[in-house]
Amino acid sequence: MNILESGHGELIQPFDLDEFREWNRTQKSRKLTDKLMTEAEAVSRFVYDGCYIGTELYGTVRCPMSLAREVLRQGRKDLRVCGQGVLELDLWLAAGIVKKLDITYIGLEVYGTSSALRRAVESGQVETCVEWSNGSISWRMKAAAMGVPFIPTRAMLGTDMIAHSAAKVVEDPFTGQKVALLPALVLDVALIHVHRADRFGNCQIEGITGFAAEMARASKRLIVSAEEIVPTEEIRSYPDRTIIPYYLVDAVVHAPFGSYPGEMAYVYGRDEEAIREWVEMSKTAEGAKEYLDKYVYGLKDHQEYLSFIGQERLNEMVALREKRG
Amino acid sequence: MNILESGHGELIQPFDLDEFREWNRTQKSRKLTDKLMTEAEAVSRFVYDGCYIGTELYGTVRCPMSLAREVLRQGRKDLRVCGQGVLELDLWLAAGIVKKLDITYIGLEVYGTSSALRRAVESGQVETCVEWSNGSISWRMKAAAMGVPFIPTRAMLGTDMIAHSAAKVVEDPFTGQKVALLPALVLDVALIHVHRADRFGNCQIEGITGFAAEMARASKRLIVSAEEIVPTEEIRSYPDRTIIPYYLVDAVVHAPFGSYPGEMAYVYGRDEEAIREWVEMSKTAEGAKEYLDKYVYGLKDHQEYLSFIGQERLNEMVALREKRG
Amino acid sequence: MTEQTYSKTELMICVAARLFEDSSTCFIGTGIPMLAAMLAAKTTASNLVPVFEFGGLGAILEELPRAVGEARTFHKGISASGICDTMETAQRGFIDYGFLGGAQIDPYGNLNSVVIGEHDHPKARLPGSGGGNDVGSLCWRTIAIMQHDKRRFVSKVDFVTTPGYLSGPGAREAAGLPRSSGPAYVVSTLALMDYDPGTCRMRLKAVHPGVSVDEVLEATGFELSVADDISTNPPPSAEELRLLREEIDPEKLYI
Amino acid sequence: MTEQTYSKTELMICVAARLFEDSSTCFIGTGIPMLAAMLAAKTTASNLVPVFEFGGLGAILEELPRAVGEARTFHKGISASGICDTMETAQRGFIDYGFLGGAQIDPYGNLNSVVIGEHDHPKARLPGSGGGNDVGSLCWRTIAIMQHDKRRFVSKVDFVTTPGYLSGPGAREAAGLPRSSGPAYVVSTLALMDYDPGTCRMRLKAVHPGVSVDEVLEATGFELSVADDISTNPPPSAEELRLLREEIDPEKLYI
Repeated sequence: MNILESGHGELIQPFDLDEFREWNRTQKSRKLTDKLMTEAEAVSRFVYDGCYIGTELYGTVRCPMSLAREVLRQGRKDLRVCGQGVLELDLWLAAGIVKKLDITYIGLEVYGTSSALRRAVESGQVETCVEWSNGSISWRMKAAAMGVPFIPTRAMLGTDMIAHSAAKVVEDPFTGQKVALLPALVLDVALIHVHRADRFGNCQIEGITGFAAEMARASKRLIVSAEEIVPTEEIRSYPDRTIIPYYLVDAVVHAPFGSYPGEMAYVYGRDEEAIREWVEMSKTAEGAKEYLDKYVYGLKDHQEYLSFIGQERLNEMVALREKRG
Repeated sequence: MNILESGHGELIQPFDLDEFREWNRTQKSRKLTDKLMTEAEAVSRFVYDGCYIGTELYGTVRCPMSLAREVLRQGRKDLRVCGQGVLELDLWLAAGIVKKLDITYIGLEVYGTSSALRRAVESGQVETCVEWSNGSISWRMKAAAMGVPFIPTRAMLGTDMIAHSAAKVVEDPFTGQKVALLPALVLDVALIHVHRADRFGNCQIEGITGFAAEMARASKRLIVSAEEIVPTEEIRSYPDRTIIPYYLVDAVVHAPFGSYPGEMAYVYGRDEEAIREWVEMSKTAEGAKEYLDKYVYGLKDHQEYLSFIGQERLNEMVALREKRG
Repeated sequence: MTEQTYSKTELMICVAARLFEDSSTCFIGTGIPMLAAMLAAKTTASNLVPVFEFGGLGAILEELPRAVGEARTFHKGISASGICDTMETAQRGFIDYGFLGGAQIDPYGNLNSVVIGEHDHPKARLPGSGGGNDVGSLCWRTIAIMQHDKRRFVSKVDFVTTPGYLSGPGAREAAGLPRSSGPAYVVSTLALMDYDPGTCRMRLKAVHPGVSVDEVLEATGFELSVADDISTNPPPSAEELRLLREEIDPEKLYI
Repeated sequence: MTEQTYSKTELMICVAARLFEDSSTCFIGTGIPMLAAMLAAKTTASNLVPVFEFGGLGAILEELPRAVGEARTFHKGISASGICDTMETAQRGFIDYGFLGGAQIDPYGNLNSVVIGEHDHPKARLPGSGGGNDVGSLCWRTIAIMQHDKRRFVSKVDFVTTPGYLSGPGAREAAGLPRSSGPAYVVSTLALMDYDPGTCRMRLKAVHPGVSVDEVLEATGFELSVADDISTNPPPSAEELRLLREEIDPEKLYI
């Protein structure tokens, strides 16, 4: 099982599984303790300058937007960030707080490429872009979630992705098949928004689960925001719906409309007009700054943000929600 | 990434991922076709002499007992079988239809070791026992389910398990950590019992899911039995509850009390007395034969089996079921 | 019957929609593929099984999804799981077609969506692979949808993000990519291309109505062979246009 | 207060139960560990988090589970997932203790549950590893529960199914097993043993009431050192016995 090729992209978050085990043994309590706190408390306690951070799912879908805005408000910087992003990572890039990227996709989907990404990377403000596919980055988290150093895949092979990643190509010792090995990704901090959680951090999600299960298990610190805080009895009645058990969670934030202007399946739809506002304003650095001042820095917390948006507009989004059967 | 150690256990089900892909492309229809059939039809169409077969979960918990009995009735033989078993594999071993085992655990749990296993292995009737842990065999299915040739683990290391398995020990090329590589396991046939399915094979399970998701995805043929057949609209109202999508499924069998004398979470409890009857009778080859004649060969199908058990007894088991909240 | 006018985009959607095989599983990305899939589902491929990256499979497409994770991607769906399950389903050989885009494509169907220029000092930073590399690696066949001009149809892409046939026959297998997989078609604003099975190079198969073969060759930055049986794509039918305008994209997000 | 009589099994359960640390995650196998966990949860470890192999975590143990997958293992539980999730949770370092059994144990705590005799021509075929190897490999500390006699406490097990300290200090780490993990205790029908941190060999820590040190040494097939602070395990209290007999195993499956 010789190494046939090694990517020369930086492994911007090196890992040590025994150290991760030790962390999980000593830093993650098995006690059911009340972890309910505000965005401000959670971010101030667990997000730090230079940390390796990730968000799930992404900007227009079940994304922890209230936490993403709080990270900006508290002036965190030099972040090393993984993954795909629409809106949330765009805001961070526009604000200049991202130093390194394990990038898969940052763009505006329907509305095309991201001007904020272009400015941040082309100016050299983002120092490094290491390339992965959406599948690969998820599998890297899955490897960490499984407690193993790597996962093989048949993606990435034969392309320039391998060279600009930190993957390695080897021959499978069982069949001789060439496969790419993806190194485990252990995040310092993860931000995940869910439908409901109890005060201890037990979480349920409706609809697609993206990579919430994997990211929650691959992170040293996990801040969960939830549309609704429920009694633990509700969790215990449906233990088969728990996607994130409490012992993985460090902070629980009650954030109704936490994914706005994105959507939350079965709760509210996305605000197309609000998304377009960012698309337009982010085309220039000045416009992006103006947007950030208006929607982030100028508002002291999520409560004030929601008041600024207004209940009427939020109600319109509720009317647009997906309905069961 | 040199191979440090290679198990000399037989890889009793060699695999080729491209061949598995080709199978999944050509032999598994994407059409929503009615797959509802009886145990007899399903077993006669998809289970064959010498096939590599597995069951999920296990004899006393959500196990496809009506299918396991039908495999016996149809006289299938020389089976190569994986995994853990209580009752179901015990019946097969007692009947002498198992030729090779990827064994993890075969025993009677509370009631101790399995006499049927001892007789079958010590007499040489079972030709080969390749050793795996419960975790390892599940990860082997998970590898196949992921479409990759192997999965690493930190289990199995340092013990005689490696030598008597088909695993390999290598050095992780990222950290130098020693890990065991578990080869993917692609089953010829899998039998899984679920709470509900539609006619096309979309399945939901309540409570723990054991290794149903992994096994369903790791098998060339999948026979599902279900307590209840539901309209597809119910599936489509809760797509987030689908654990096995229809395209993985070849046959859907309506089998109320399909797990009896084992339990089905939230539907019925297990029949302790019925389990004890097997424990006692299986202590001798003669007793086991008598049991098989009485409960398997002497009854023509699952319907007749249930009549023989009697509604009253089944109702008692329903009363014992786990209840939500 | 009078002839209707239509846009290049509408035509491209119709040509792409007609490529969907009924009762096949199709990995659908954001944008044109979503419109094409909806049109196909309402016309020639009513049993199409749409698959979306973050977990939606078998949705009934009543309203146009605008993102690969939104609830419309699992509306009345068969299953709503996660990205690992979806990508592994593709890796196991269960996804028949994948729809792709990119900033550049080369004669072997390799796509670039990472950078224009040098990777570490790019002239233009593009969004990145997203699911593109996974789709191009793991689905059985891929269909690329592209604007047709010399800047996009190039002899060598600046960065191979998504594998086409790489350097030609046998190259995918040699790299470890799944056997018998690879690009099937390119639908552009000018024409429909397939690949020569002998050389794995792109080949002009059918021009759009009103477009000449020379126009296509002129807009292509590499030598494009021409199929013997080259034809002209039928224009959008009245019904196709009605569906697109009234049912699929009434808000005119794309058309 | 009159002294109550109790069985060897009841005593073993009580001694094991007292080892449970409150607010720890414990991987519980079938049998005695289930009774011990329930007793601990009702006495000194009310915040114990039981983990069962096939997916149950954090159950409230109101009725004795008889199998590691039955509904009682996730009754009012925190989560009900699957075996991969459980084993991976252990592999990530989230499971503090694991309870184990076996047919043979050696001085380093290695356990055999595969065969007596030669693997390919066994004198006795045992059930196999089950989750045993995973628990012994991946949990932080393990506690073995054993009948105490010379056939079971042997200098060399016929087959190393579940790793203890393997051949001694450093051997687990050298084999690739997780750092700082390994056996903590053995609870037998005669005594409680721990391991000498210097040699990783089993050491007699406390005898059961009415059992002499010599009796234990005599029943052990290898040289067993004796801890300096050797003590006697307190007998089951009246409350422990009441809980065991009335609440935990009223059907007398085990006691």
